[in-house]
Amino acid sequence: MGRTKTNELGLLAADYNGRPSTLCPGCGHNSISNQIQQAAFEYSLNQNMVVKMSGIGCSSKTPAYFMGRSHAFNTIHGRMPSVTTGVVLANHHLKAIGVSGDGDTGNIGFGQFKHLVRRNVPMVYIIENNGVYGLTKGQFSATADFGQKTKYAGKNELPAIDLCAEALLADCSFVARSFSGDAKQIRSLLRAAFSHRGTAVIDIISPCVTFNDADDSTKSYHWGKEHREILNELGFVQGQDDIAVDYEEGKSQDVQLHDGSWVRLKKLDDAHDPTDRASAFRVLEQARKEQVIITGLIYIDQERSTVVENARLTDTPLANLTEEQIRPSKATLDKALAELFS
Amino acid sequence: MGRTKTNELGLLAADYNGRPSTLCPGCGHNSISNQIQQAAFEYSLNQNMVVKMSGIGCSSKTPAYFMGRSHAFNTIHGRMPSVTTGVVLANHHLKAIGVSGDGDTGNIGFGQFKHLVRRNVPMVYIIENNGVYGLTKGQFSATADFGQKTKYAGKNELPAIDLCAEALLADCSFVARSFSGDAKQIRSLLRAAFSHRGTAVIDIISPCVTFNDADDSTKSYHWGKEHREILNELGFVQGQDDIAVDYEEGKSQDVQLHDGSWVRLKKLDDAHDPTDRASAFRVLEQARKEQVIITGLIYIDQERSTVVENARLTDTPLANLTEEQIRPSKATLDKALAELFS
Amino acid sequence: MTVVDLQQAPATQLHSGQRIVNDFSFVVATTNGTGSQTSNNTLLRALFKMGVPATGKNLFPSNIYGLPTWFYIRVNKDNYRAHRNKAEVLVTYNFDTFAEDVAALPPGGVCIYPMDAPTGKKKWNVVTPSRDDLYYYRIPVDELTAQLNPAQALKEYVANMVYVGALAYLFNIDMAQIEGALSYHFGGKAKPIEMNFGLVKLAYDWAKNNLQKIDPYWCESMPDATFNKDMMMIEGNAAAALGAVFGGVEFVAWYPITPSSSVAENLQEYLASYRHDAEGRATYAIVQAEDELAAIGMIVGAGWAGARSMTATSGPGISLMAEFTGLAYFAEVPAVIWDIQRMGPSTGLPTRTSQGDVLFTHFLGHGDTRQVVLLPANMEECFQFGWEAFDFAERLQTPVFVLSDLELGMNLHISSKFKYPDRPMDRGKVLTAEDLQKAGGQWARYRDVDGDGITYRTLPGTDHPNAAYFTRGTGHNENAGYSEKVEDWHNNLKRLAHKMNTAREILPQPVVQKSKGAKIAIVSYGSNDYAIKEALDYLKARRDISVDYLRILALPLSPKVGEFINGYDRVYVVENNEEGQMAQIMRIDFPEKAPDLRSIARCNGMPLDAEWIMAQLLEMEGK
Amino acid sequence: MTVVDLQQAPATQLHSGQRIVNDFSFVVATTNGTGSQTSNNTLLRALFKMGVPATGKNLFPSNIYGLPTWFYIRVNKDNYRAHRNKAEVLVTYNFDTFAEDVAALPPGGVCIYPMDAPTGKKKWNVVTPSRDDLYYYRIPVDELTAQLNPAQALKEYVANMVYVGALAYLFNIDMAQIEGALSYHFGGKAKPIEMNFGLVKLAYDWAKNNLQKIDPYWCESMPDATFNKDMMMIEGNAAAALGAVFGGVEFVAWYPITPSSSVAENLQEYLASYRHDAEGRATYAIVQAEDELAAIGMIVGAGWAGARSMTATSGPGISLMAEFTGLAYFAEVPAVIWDIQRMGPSTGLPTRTSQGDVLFTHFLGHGDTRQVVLLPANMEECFQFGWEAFDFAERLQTPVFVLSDLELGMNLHISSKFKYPDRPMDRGKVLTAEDLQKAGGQWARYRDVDGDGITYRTLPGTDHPNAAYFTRGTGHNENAGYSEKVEDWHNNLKRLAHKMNTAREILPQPVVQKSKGAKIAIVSYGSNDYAIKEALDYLKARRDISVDYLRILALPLSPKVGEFINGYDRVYVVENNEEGQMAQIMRIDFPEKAPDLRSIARCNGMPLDAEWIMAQLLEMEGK
Ligand SMILES: Cc1ncc(C[n+]2csc(CCOP(=O)(O)OP(=O)(O)O)c2C)c(N)n1
Ligand SMILES: Cc1ncc(C[n+]2csc(CCOP(=O)(O)OP(=O)(O)O)c2C)c(N)n1
Ligand code: SF4
Ligand code: SF4
Ligand SMILES: [Mg+2]
Ligand SMILES: [Mg+2]
Repeated sequence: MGRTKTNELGLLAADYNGRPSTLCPGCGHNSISNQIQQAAFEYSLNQNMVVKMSGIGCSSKTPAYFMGRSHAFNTIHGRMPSVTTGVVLANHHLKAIGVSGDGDTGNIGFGQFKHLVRRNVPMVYIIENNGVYGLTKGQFSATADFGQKTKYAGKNELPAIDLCAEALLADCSFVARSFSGDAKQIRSLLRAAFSHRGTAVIDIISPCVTFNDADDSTKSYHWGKEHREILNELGFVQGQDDIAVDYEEGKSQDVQLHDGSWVRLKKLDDAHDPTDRASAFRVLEQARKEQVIITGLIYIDQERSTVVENARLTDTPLANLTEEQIRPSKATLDKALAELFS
Repeated sequence: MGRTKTNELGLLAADYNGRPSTLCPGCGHNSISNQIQQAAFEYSLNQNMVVKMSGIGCSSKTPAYFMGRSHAFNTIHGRMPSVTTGVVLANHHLKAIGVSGDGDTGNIGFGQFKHLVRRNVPMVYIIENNGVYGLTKGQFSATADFGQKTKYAGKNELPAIDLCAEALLADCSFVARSFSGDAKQIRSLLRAAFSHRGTAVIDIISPCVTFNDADDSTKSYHWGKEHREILNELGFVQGQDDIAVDYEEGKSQDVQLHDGSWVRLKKLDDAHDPTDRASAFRVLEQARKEQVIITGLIYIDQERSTVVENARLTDTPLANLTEEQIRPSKATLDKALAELFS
Repeated sequence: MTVVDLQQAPATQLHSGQRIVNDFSFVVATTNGTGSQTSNNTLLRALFKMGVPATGKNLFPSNIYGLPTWFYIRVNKDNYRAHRNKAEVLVTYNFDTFAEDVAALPPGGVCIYPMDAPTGKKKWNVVTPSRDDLYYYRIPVDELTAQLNPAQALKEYVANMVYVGALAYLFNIDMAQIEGALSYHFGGKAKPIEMNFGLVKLAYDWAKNNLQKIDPYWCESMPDATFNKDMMMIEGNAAAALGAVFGGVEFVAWYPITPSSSVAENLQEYLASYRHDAEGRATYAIVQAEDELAAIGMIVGAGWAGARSMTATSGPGISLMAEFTGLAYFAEVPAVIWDIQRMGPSTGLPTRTSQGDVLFTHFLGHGDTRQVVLLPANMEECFQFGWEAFDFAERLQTPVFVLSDLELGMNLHISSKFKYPDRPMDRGKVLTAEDLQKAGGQWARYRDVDGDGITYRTLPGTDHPNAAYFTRGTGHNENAGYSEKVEDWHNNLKRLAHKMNTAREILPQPVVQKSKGAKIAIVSYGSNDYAIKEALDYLKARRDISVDYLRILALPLSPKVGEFINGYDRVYVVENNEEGQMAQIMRIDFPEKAPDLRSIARCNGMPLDAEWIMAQLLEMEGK
Repeated sequence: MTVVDLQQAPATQLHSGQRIVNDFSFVVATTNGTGSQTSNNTLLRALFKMGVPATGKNLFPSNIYGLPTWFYIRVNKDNYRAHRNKAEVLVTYNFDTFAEDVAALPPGGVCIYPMDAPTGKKKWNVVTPSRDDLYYYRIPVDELTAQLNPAQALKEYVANMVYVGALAYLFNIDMAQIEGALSYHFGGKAKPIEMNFGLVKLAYDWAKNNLQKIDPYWCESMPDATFNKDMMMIEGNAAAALGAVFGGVEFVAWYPITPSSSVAENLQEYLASYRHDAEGRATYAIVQAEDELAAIGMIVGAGWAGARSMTATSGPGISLMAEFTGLAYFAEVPAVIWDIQRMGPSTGLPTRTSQGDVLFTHFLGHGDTRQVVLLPANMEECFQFGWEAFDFAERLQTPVFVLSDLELGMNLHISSKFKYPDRPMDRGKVLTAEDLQKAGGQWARYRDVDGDGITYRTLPGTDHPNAAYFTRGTGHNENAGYSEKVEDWHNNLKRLAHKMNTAREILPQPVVQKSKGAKIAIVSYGSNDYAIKEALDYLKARRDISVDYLRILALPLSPKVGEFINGYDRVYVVENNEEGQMAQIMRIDFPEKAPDLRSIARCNGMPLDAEWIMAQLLEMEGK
């Protein structure tokens, strides 16, 4: 793609840049930032209508490093979910992109994460999963492998939390996993996620080169390259058009997204149907047993209503309502008072 | 059982009583309190070695109403798990019985609950699950049914959390469900749980007669009676003896517990093997779909090491160590200082 | 002992024969969950409609059913509306507290109790009250209730109407007003009105036929008094909710906790009634969060995005919100937090009132966080701060705490009709796309352009390429960029301090009541107001001591507070907490005058009362 | 510009020729993650071994790699060990901060920088420093490093040894001591010692051959001085951990947060070394919790069960612990919480020091909660409070906060050898089964038997049928039963207040330094100590002003503080926060003296320094 190519909004890819990263060179998070801005460019995301949300951690810093023209809120540790819920209800025209870490989401923020997913808050929820706390220098997080050893943190005695399975159990409507080394897959998942109706959780294995990149860690570049299984390849067709059926039966599957876009899934794992929750649990459980990283779209449900829909909001974002719209009249006050005992 | 019968400790059932309950007459929680003290009596639990732990809620008040000779800690809302973790590590000879509510565990305490289970903290964790916040007068909790309506709280727009499935996904080593109306099952599950190695989660549907007992609520007495499916019947054999094999093949299964006791499971659902995690997920998912309450022992694993074992503790409880055992000598200090730069 | 019914006349005449009219208190002792609230509020409303200033106070336990509950009704012809810690007339259905309740009556007091078994327990037959300096009346609660033959489930509930009827007869409470109150309560539905009023009448008639009025206490309609004219009755939490609705609240997140839940529940109802667009769609959203950390997080998010956002909680929730409100203070995000105070520390007493969170809330957040606090004293201010809090939060771009308490929040109070907001909303300094356009896209989020410490913000969704900024709880420069620079930090914190000084001027100013020649003064705030005014009257009337009075409405303190206290030899800071928290804040802010500040503080679950305040002050004055 | 190497001699001689020996500061500017810490600590240790009082101060960014970092080393022959906000000698490898670092040097300062590319970026060739009032030295970092041919991964790391060698030559730092320091650092492992020291030597030799010493700054061994005799070097967080180990800590729960993590990490190491039974099994447990709410919950549980329990955290963690510490205060559960303070509000600056949590922590918890706080000032007190905190917590049955800060916690300081605890552990009032037996099973958990406000407890697991009690955060009577009674609440809170007064006497008492005829005094606490003592010396020496000094060691304040301040016309409360928090607490506790308390406070991320303190005081004294 040429440097001068513009998207539908007439913007260059560079217009989606943020500030220079201050992460370690080679950090998986940096590749993800790049893919986010690239996907946003390709999707022609209107940056004015994007909010970048995060908690605290190396991962949570990254919103500073992409899409500098979007508002961002770097909140507190583990609490990005609640803040984003408020933002999205205050202005449901915004597209929220949340970036969190495995510690931020799986440890301190676990409760908020599960409840956000349960509410189906419309947003893209990216977890940059490295199995450690990068920013505080390498302690194990809840996604660290059982029995894993690192130079810094010793041996991990606890089973790993699988954030995709957790999301799924909380009725998540879009569950995906990827690997920071797979730029293309991340971009296609992101584009689909941008068009998704509710919460799109993308758990991206993102090696911490400083604290957790030994070959025997399932969060290392090595492991990601060697033990990755790709479930499906995503083609994303933006816009409302119907797409022609031209796939080999059973090898491909089309899913229409809420805004009318389509995802065409080329199945690499024949048996898995990403619209079937039980199948999703099955592939995750299998991957767990075999210690492989399955990547791709694990589950999608375009039916579940979102927290915004459940709120039956007026069209105009709440934040943009005028005084007339939100302060009832004097007559209304009189009516309310008349209903009191007097 | 006569009123004057004594157990192995020479105690009467009445010796396991607590203070009079101040809950609503008919509250499911009251029956559970009764079964706890009854099971403790039958098991000959030494009350001096029991700690009763709870959070905040009608359910969390109940430790005052049973086993008055045991220490109790009525902590803060949703945080019983962390406090219990500390208690058990401070004195691993204690038997911890935790009582919580669905709000206490599934809402505010969800993160702590999952992490406690993940650590496999040895304790019995009872959830008195009524789908509402009893003590604050009837708001929906996270286990309320999707689409449910109550007089007080209106309609619930969110899917229900299944605390057994959540425990299971967090690698819980003992997962059971019961119904407060089934005294016998509760007692047998409790006795098995008392002998279990790690965290034993027992989710007991316990109707709130004041706020959530309409017939169409899955947390009502009516529903519990009409839509309950019993997975298995538990026989509990206390003590280290081997038990004779006398069951019809496939109809019964024996599981030896960590302290040498046995559980004999008479299977009512032929297909379910409670030592198989996948099977456990399957029955839960099925029950979810069919909106039935499956009860019995859903999953058991006697292998997973506990937080106490992982800590490789000395035999004497930490809390009972003497000054000599915990304050190293002057010579040790000199040694430590010598290793500093000087 | 003296039991008075037709079978038994009083042994002695205990009073001079003088009638005591509209100047005493009732206390009704029941158990909770039995529906006695309906009866109590009916009495209260009836008295109110008779033109009698009447104040209700519900003392209820922290459980759902079956524990002791007391309801006080003070009637006072002079319009003193503070709770008194005493009652002359006891009605009791609660056998368990009978002894202590009787013991608490003053000599010459009245005790009314069942002669049979209102709660199905046949205990009352064996009662023999121990004091012979009281008037007793016994009523056949069960028998009368049975005559109406209510459904079993309703029996306990309607039995409470028996005492309404008995009191109406004995104390001359207007039956028409009782019927009116019941009609209001049941929303005009004929059947329950009929059933309940039927029982009231039955009891009234029974009392008329069987009881001989021997005590001196009487209620009387005050048709000429204006106290209750154009007044209404409302609970503080409903007033707060209504105020918020007229303040244009757009987003509510909350987690249930006594005594704050009814703020959110009233919001839910009022919003559903008054806040929809033409198609019936909501101009608000309300979320029951999974806990207080999430509730505050959500409103901080919504406030940041530009919606008027609020939550309501109580002590434990305030503790849990510390980290988030620190973020909101430092990142300068508007949000409104109602704290309906209950007794702490810790879980404390969830159903008892206090003013125990003042200091903690003002300092809520590690580091040098300072929070804005509003302190409503009555229904009118609950309503007013209900809407104004949003103006202050958006103007100052900071969290605004409104510290009400259980006393205000969960009791039905007499109030004047609320005034419609007298000024347009203040949405604060928000730059729109057009503003940015005009400025050539030049702006800095944390630059103090106007010299008031308050800077400009943009909302997400603003359609201008320079609109965005990066919000953070970490150190930042004027452009909201991360900075560890000494000067950036310094400038930012100095500006925040300056903003707080601006707040001292913007926020509601203290209310002052002066008399001639006063050498000493009282400073107080919130729900103590009625009791203090009463105490001041007594001090003047009984001891001829003039005391001036300043009521604080907001933190940080207005400079006017400092000016005021400088004018007196001694200043008594009166409050309902253990440590004298406002006195402590005043010592911090006005060190020069600290030696002359005296704390009058108590925290035992009960609102402060005039007699106690007066006694304390006299003692400390050495009088 | 003046670049000094063999090619270029200084344009002017900038100094009088007078040597400035052991009385100046170095600052090393690098980027983090490059391993310069090893070099810096090596220099610091070498100076220490030369007998020169040397103080290190690491100023690092809140990220992992590549951002500006400064390391200050102050050498001071008079043993002033406070950080100075100035350095005369700059070594820089950081191109990005070059301009500002050079600008910060005083006239006559020294600037040492690479002549090639230490970080692989060929930038330094183009540098042209702008000031001509400095001495410059350029060193071929890359070239020298290349000679040792280190593995690529190690290159950046070892390149830092080049400046060690250059400084050693230029400022006369003992090479043998440098080798010793490296040997210590690498635990005696030959290979890395050889590699690193090899490079130091290479650089030393190159400097010797190529640079001409022209600046006036010199280090000199002080063989006769006793300052560093019997001293050692340690970080405050290690001292705290070691103290806790000798305090018999049994349970640790923590959640990582800068700058507190190394408390737990040091505990982990020390416990693993020193705390096992004969079979090698642990006499402690340590849990990395899922967050601070869980960490504090766990230690409250363990403390309740009778184990000596602690956690360590920083500001945001303190905010999150509010609800739990309120419970522990009210239910009277011992627990020790170390707060290694960093800059707030909110996330603030995680790698900058402050004393910003004093007030918030003292009041932590809604309602009328009051917490015990210890305030260590140096390594010795970090160790001592490390063990004593448990004694206080168990004696008082309450949480004990120890407020250290980043300055103490994460810098290597000179310290005397720690003293072994001089008294047996105080496990507080715990009734055993035998005690209960003797008492016939009669006891009440919250009865004040001894009149000190401290009551007796039993531990779970006590083998007596009456041992149990019910612990709760709700209102309770002496028997720990739930109670909503006015008197129970009142008595309990009064007793708690009384207990806090007992604490004022039990806790470490203030340290006082008096001089003759002083009319004014300073009150301070914690890590300001060195700077204050230095300032006091200057005030006396330069301006002949005598100032007395009291250092607070604990909250609630000892009555001795009140007695002390009464003796002065004006008292300056010096602290490292924005609002003057200790001054505020003192105004609360000593209102009579409030008018004479003046706050000297600053919070910009840097520790307070003597010059600044002196200047502030002089200004406020109008001098
Ligand atoms: C309340 C609170 N506790 C602790 C911290 C310290 N902290 C900062 S980042 C972090 C962990 C981040 O780990 P993760 O989310 O996995 O992000 P990563 O750095 O690995 O990308 C912690 C514990 C904090 N900022 N706030
Ligand atoms: C921090 C905090 N928030 C809110 C409350 C108020 N509160 C008390 S009990 C309760 C809910 C209890 O529900 P559940 O756990 O389901 O117990 P149940 O009463 O239904 O048995 C709440 C929200 C509290 N005590 N503490
Ligand atoms: S420490 Fe790890 S996670 Fe953080 S920036 Fe470096 S490589 Fe990335
Ligand atoms: S309110 Fe519900 S949960 Fe609480 S005691 Fe009554 S019936 Fe039980
Ligand atoms: Mg991580
Ligand atoms: Mg419940």
